[in-house]
Amino acid sequence: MTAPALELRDLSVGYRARGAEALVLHGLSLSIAPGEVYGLVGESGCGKSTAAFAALRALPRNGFIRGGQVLVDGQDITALDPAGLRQLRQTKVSMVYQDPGRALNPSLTVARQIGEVYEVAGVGRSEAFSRAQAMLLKMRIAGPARVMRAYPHQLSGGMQQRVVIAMALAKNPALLVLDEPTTGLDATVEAEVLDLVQVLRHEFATSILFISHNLAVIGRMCDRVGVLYAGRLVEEGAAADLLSRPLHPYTARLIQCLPSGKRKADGRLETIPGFLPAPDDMTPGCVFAPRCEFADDRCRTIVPPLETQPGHQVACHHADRAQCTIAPAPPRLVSAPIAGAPVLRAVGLSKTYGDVRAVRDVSLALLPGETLGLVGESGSGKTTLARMLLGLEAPDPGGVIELDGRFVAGRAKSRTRADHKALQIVFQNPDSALNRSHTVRRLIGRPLARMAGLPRRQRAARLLELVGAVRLAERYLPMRPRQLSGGLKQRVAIARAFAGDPKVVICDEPTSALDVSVQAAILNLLTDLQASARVSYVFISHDLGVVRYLSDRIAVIYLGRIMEIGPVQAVFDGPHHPYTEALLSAMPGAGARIQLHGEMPSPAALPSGCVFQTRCPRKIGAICETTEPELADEAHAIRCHLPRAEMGRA
Amino acid sequence: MPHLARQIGQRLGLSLLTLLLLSIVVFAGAQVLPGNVGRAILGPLADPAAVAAINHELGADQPLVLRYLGWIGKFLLGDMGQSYVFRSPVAPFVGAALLNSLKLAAVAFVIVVPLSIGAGVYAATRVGRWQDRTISIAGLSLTVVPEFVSAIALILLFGVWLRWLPISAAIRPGTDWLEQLRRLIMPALPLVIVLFGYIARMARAGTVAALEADYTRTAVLKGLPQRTVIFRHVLRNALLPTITVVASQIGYMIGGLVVVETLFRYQGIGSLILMAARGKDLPMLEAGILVVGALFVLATLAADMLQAGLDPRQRAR
Amino acid sequence: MSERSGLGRVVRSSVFLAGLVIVLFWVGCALFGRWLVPIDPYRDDLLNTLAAPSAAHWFGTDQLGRDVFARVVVGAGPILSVAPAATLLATVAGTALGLLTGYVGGWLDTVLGRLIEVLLALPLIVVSLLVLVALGPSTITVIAVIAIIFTPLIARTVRAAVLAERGLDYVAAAELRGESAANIMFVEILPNVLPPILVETTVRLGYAIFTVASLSFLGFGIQPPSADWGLAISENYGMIVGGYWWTVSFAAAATASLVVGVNLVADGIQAALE
Amino acid sequence: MRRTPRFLDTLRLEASALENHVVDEFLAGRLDRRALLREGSRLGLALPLLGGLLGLPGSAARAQTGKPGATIRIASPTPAGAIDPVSTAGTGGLMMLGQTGEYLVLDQPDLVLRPMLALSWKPNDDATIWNFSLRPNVKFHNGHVLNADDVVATMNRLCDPKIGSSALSAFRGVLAPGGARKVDDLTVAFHLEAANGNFPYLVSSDNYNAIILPADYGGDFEKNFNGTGPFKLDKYTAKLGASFVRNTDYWGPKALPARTEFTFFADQQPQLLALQGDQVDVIAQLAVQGAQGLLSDPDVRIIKTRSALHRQVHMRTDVPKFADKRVRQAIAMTLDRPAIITGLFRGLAEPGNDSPFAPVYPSTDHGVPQRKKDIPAARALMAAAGVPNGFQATLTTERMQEIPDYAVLIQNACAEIGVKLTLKVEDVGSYYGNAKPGESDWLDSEMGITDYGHRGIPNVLLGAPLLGNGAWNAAHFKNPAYDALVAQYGAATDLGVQRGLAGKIQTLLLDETPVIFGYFYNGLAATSAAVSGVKMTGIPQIFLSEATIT
Repeated sequence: MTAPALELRDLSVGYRARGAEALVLHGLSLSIAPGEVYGLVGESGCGKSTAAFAALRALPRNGFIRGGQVLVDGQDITALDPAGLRQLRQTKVSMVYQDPGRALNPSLTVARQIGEVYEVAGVGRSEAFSRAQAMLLKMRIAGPARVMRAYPHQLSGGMQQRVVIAMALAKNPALLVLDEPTTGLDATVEAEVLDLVQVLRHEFATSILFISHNLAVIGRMCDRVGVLYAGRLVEEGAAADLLSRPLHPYTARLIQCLPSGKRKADGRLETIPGFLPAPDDMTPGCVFAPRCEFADDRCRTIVPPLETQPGHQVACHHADRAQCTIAPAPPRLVSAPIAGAPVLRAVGLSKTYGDVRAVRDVSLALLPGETLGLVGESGSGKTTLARMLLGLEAPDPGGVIELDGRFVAGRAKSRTRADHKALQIVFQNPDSALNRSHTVRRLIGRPLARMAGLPRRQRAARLLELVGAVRLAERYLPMRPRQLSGGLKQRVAIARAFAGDPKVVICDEPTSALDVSVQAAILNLLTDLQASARVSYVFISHDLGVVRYLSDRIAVIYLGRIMEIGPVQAVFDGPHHPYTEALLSAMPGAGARIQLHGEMPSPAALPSGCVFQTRCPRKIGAICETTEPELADEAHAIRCHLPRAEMGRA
Repeated sequence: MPHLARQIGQRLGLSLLTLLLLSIVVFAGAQVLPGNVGRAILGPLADPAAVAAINHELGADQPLVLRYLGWIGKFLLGDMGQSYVFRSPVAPFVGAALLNSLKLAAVAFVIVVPLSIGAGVYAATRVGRWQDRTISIAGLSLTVVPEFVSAIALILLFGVWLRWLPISAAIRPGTDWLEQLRRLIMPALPLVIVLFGYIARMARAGTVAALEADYTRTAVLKGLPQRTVIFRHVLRNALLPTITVVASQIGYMIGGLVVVETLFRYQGIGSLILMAARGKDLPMLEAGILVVGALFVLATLAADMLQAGLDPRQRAR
Repeated sequence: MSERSGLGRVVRSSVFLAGLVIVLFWVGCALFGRWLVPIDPYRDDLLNTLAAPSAAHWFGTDQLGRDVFARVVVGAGPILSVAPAATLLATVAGTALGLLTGYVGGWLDTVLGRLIEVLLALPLIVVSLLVLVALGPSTITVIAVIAIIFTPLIARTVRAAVLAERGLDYVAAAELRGESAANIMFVEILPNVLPPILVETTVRLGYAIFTVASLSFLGFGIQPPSADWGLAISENYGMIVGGYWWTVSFAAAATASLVVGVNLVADGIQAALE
Repeated sequence: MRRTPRFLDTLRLEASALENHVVDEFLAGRLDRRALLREGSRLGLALPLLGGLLGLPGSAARAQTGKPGATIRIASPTPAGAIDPVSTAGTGGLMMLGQTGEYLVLDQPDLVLRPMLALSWKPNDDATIWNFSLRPNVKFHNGHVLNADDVVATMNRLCDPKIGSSALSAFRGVLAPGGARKVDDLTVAFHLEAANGNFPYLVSSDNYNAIILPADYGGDFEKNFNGTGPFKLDKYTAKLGASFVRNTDYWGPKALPARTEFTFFADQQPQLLALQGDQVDVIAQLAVQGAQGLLSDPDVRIIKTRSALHRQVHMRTDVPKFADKRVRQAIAMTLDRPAIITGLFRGLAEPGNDSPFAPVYPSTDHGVPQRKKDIPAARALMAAAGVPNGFQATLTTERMQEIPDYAVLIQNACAEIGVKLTLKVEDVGSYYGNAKPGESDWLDSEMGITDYGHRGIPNVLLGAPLLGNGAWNAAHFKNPAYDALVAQYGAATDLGVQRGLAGKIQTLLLDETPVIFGYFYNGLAATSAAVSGVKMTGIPQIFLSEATIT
């Protein structure tokens, strides 16, 4: 019998910070068989990355292994001397982590960085060079010679990650650790990288520890999955089995938090109340007990052991009951768009920075109570469009923005107080959006004072009302943002946006920085607020699932152009614009992936004709290169020369 | 590359603008200095008629704008003008003083740069341990000790008690270079002391950041020997900001050494500027300050270019 | 994560504490030294000049027969009033300027940026000397000169911090509710750039002491009959070769200890805030 | 009773009335030997004759302890500008002038005038015309032979207001352009604007700009140092140093050193280090301040010269605080002058008595009682003046040698009678400013300390700083009685008369006290003990032609 590629035995890992020690992993045991892909999933702060680094003995300086063993290919790496460790790293283990741009040395060429993996194993320099180039070919990189010469910053994120993977696989390792390898990449790129990993794992027969917060990705990639909660493995099993039949209440909840194809009218999303315990929290019993609906006295006093079920291990006293929580939530009342005059109308908005044409001639209208989803990859111009609507960027001359039929100035500075009240935003990153030196009371109170125009006494009452509406406990009022979790911060940001009873709120990826359980709560909240306040949303996201859940209509943007706009159902069901089709195919769990050629062109050098023609898999011919298709003025408009009948459908 | 050339051209243009502005500021600013040049030459007790006569002879009684235009016109043609006080061309004075300053700066530089960068990198590899704390705190403490304090300690130690080194840095023409070097060591040491901590801290901070960077971990996880990791992956990125820091000290190293020059009676450009200001010797003052300014600007430019040369991200931009 | 993070960490740093002890010692000397020293530090004794350290004069006497020990103790005063005053002034002005250039930007930023560059191209000590030659040395002038020279340096730091803050969404949020520029600068941004300002201020204080001492040494700083250390060194350094080492060494050591103390404090704060 | 040499009769036949008067005074016992020498030299009595009169040996004898041919290394102050006899001012520059340039007359440290390029000089009876006979066969370093035209050109250049000469203020009112006239190739007559009994001092080394230059001098002295002196220029490097070599064509005894090397220093301290470190042999000018260690160094020889070097502490007589002379007297009475001389000068100074009449001047009336520290009396004066509790004032001064320390001492002393002084110590340039009322802290400050150099005669010091229309009258002192006395003093040619007037002036100034003259300090130079024969004056000049090293 061969040894497992990786075996963690009762591993406890902690960090030392300013004299205090805190354990992050508590007696973690797992084993990865040769050739197996093992997924480790959990929300942020649960210890996933620590486990990954511990597996390679590459903890940060202040990290330490408190107990247990790490066996790579049967070798206990915690006992290795530096030379042995180096030897092991030269031949047996590799790691790929989240941000490929940072994993690559900015001042060395790709050739040098891949080549040195061979060189350290004793290969000559020219031989190393040709092997590196060959490796890049295996990464499905079209022009390896060019990439070899390039410095990391000259490559796109997807290309960088391929280079990192090439470097990792160059030594043909027994174990490859992938730590959130696609987080931060666009959906289409993410899908391509994941495809690549799928192919390579067979080609190289390497074992993989795949770490992600994304259940869908894990489900797609892995043979077996372990669920980590607060540094403890709470459940482990075959991927398909675990995701379809979770036994631990935490796993079950986590799965239910995802919109997974639902619409807001289909019902609320599940959430997990409470918070992850702090690392130094010494509560006895099950760590999940404080947040578990089934928790009883036994859970609060006795730590549940990891018990083996058929093909499945779970650490729960109530493993049998987790299943029953998976039940369709009841449909609920949501606001429907009110037909008639649009509340917000934009005509011919463009934004040019020097050569860069970030947004080109975008027109759209938003009905009262309607949610317009804005979808596109990074660099498509979604955010610029939102900033123009808000007045944070002045549109190029000719662009018109109307609120309730009134013309509004291009710059926020020149807008009236009524305009400010009517148009608000929830930003992506609450850490950036909330002034960290102000208290919650001030953060919400100040907009109230400025925009609600209420007398002081009523203002206090309105503040409490608003805080209640975003489900924020009053005890948070004197706190500052850094004392709040990400979800709470986003609630404060939402409360702030609603302080002046806005007519339109622009939500710029408001949940992309949040864990799924928190995301669900925020999505629920936004839906509730819309129902009660009759507000319209422009909802920007790259997550199609979330957009589908929340939106009434969807606009797909590519290179500053609206490629397709229409009711959400129509856009998802088709006929699709070829670009939309590719985006949809990149969603986890979608069918056959549609490959796009090359990378998104620079907005400084737009392609002639249809902006998508350089990458379009369904390009008809010369017309695509010469003439840009029109975006017809219809309910479901598609900017494509392709006849509707030939377009793809879901 | 044409992009780079354009960038350098742009930078040079801006630098020239800065220097032009500087020359105007100095010319105008010099007017508030007390006295006038005739008075400075003839002394306080001289007859006003004599003062007026000498001012007239020097042209120092012309309107400011005319004097400036006359001066800048010649300056742009490469003529630094005549010193009012010394009645002879400014260029040799500035040249000699600059040469002296450069020699002193060079000696200090040659000592301090390898020493401080080495110490900073070493401290970074021992981060948090006693070696690191020692280097950091010692460097920090030394950096802020005024030059005249450290210089006095050095004079007492090496010049007076041990008698190892001469206490005067003055170099007579014809002194051989070894003796020159020997005389420059003591004046250079206070500069070394001032700059050591500063550069070492930058080098340390850069190295610590680079050591913690993901790409360093990538290199470590490739199983590269530590030497390779440090020299190939860490230092190259770590020392980029240090280059700028070192360059930013050029102005100080060349022109800011009045204290050291005073202590060791060394005829550098700092004391030349001060002397010119006291004597209202406008051509000398302008030339001195512009030379220091130009050196500073050039050093910054050179540092940026060096940095761009080492950092491919900037090379392309 | 906790509220006590900043201050608590600062106070627990041993480097900071060591620096604080030194600085407080000298502050104590500056405030109460006059009453602590046994001999009037200003009284001359022309028949007892340059006396070596003895029981009567622990650190000896200077060229006017004044007690060096008393003068070293009291000598903390002038520098500890001039340097902090200059630093404070520069901090206030630099912060305002940094907020303006960083937030308002535009031509203001361009013009001020160029002026700052012009100033930076000059050796600062030479500039201050020129100004002092022009205006004549007085405590007020020294404070003003150092404040003026430090202002652009602080402004540059503040500007960089403000530029980073300006890109954050809370500023956009404030603009979206129609806040005035002044409100955004001083109410929204200022509290968030306070930490770097605090660090810069303490670092600058160290340099201010350095500069004041250097100016006094060159004769353009604090004026006689002050017991100021730089002045004392300037008046006496020629005599160390003659064997009158006590007239210089104690003042030099005091200067060194004070600047080191201030910088240890600065370092402690910086380490804690980063 | 002195013997009356027979040859005196012959001499007296040729002598002017003034000269005969000197001889009479000597014979009457009212002049001592030193005073006779001084007076005789002033009036042009030829030294050999004087020597005969006093029974002195010839001047040729030299105290020679070392071998000739040495290289002497001198530390001297850095010249502040171009070396040009016409315009140079300041110690560093004037020391350079004296290395190759020569004067008509040399004012020796004992204030005895000695012929240099002039062999003899004689006034007419009312001292309005002075005839100078020049030394024949004097060659400039460029070979040109000195004649009357050179002297005429030199002097007319110095007194021409259209040329920026440092000497103009000395000649103003005395000699105008055209006043110097050639009589024959070796005789020059100076036609003065007003009678001046002390005129030879004005063309002596005292007036250091008055080195004799060729008539065709083109302002390029710095290139060749073309003079007539015992040394020739070897090399001059501005701001660094200069070297000179023996002039083998010299008209007089050849210089003993083969070579002199000057190194310029901006400050005194490094000079001390250089002397002690044997990097120089001579410090050309020394201040006690900072050099206390040197004074007791057995390896160092201090050369001291009694002089009129002093500091004037002026009090503005036209501002209310100081308008009452009792206040000024009281302030002057707070100073413990002997202690100051001990503390600041290690005894190398003499007390001043609040008038320009330094003890070194022959005309000084030593009968005027010396002012002493007397706090009770000072307090009484303050009370009488109506300010028993004193007042506050600012004492402005320049940063130079011991002056800041002196200021501190005055500050401490004044505090004893309740006068609280704030010090304002400025850069020299800032202090003097434009040297015009309203543009100069020197002339505008209510109280200030100003440095004054040495002069062979007190006339200038009696004039500009104290006369009602004086250009340097920082005290704004206006006293017609004083002005009248000074006029009389200037015109007086007789020492006895001068001394009588001096007594009156001293008494008047002591009473009015517009200016405190606290001390007159010695001019100092230092050499290593091995060096001898270095000569200096209070100006200060340094003469090295007789220097040797053992």
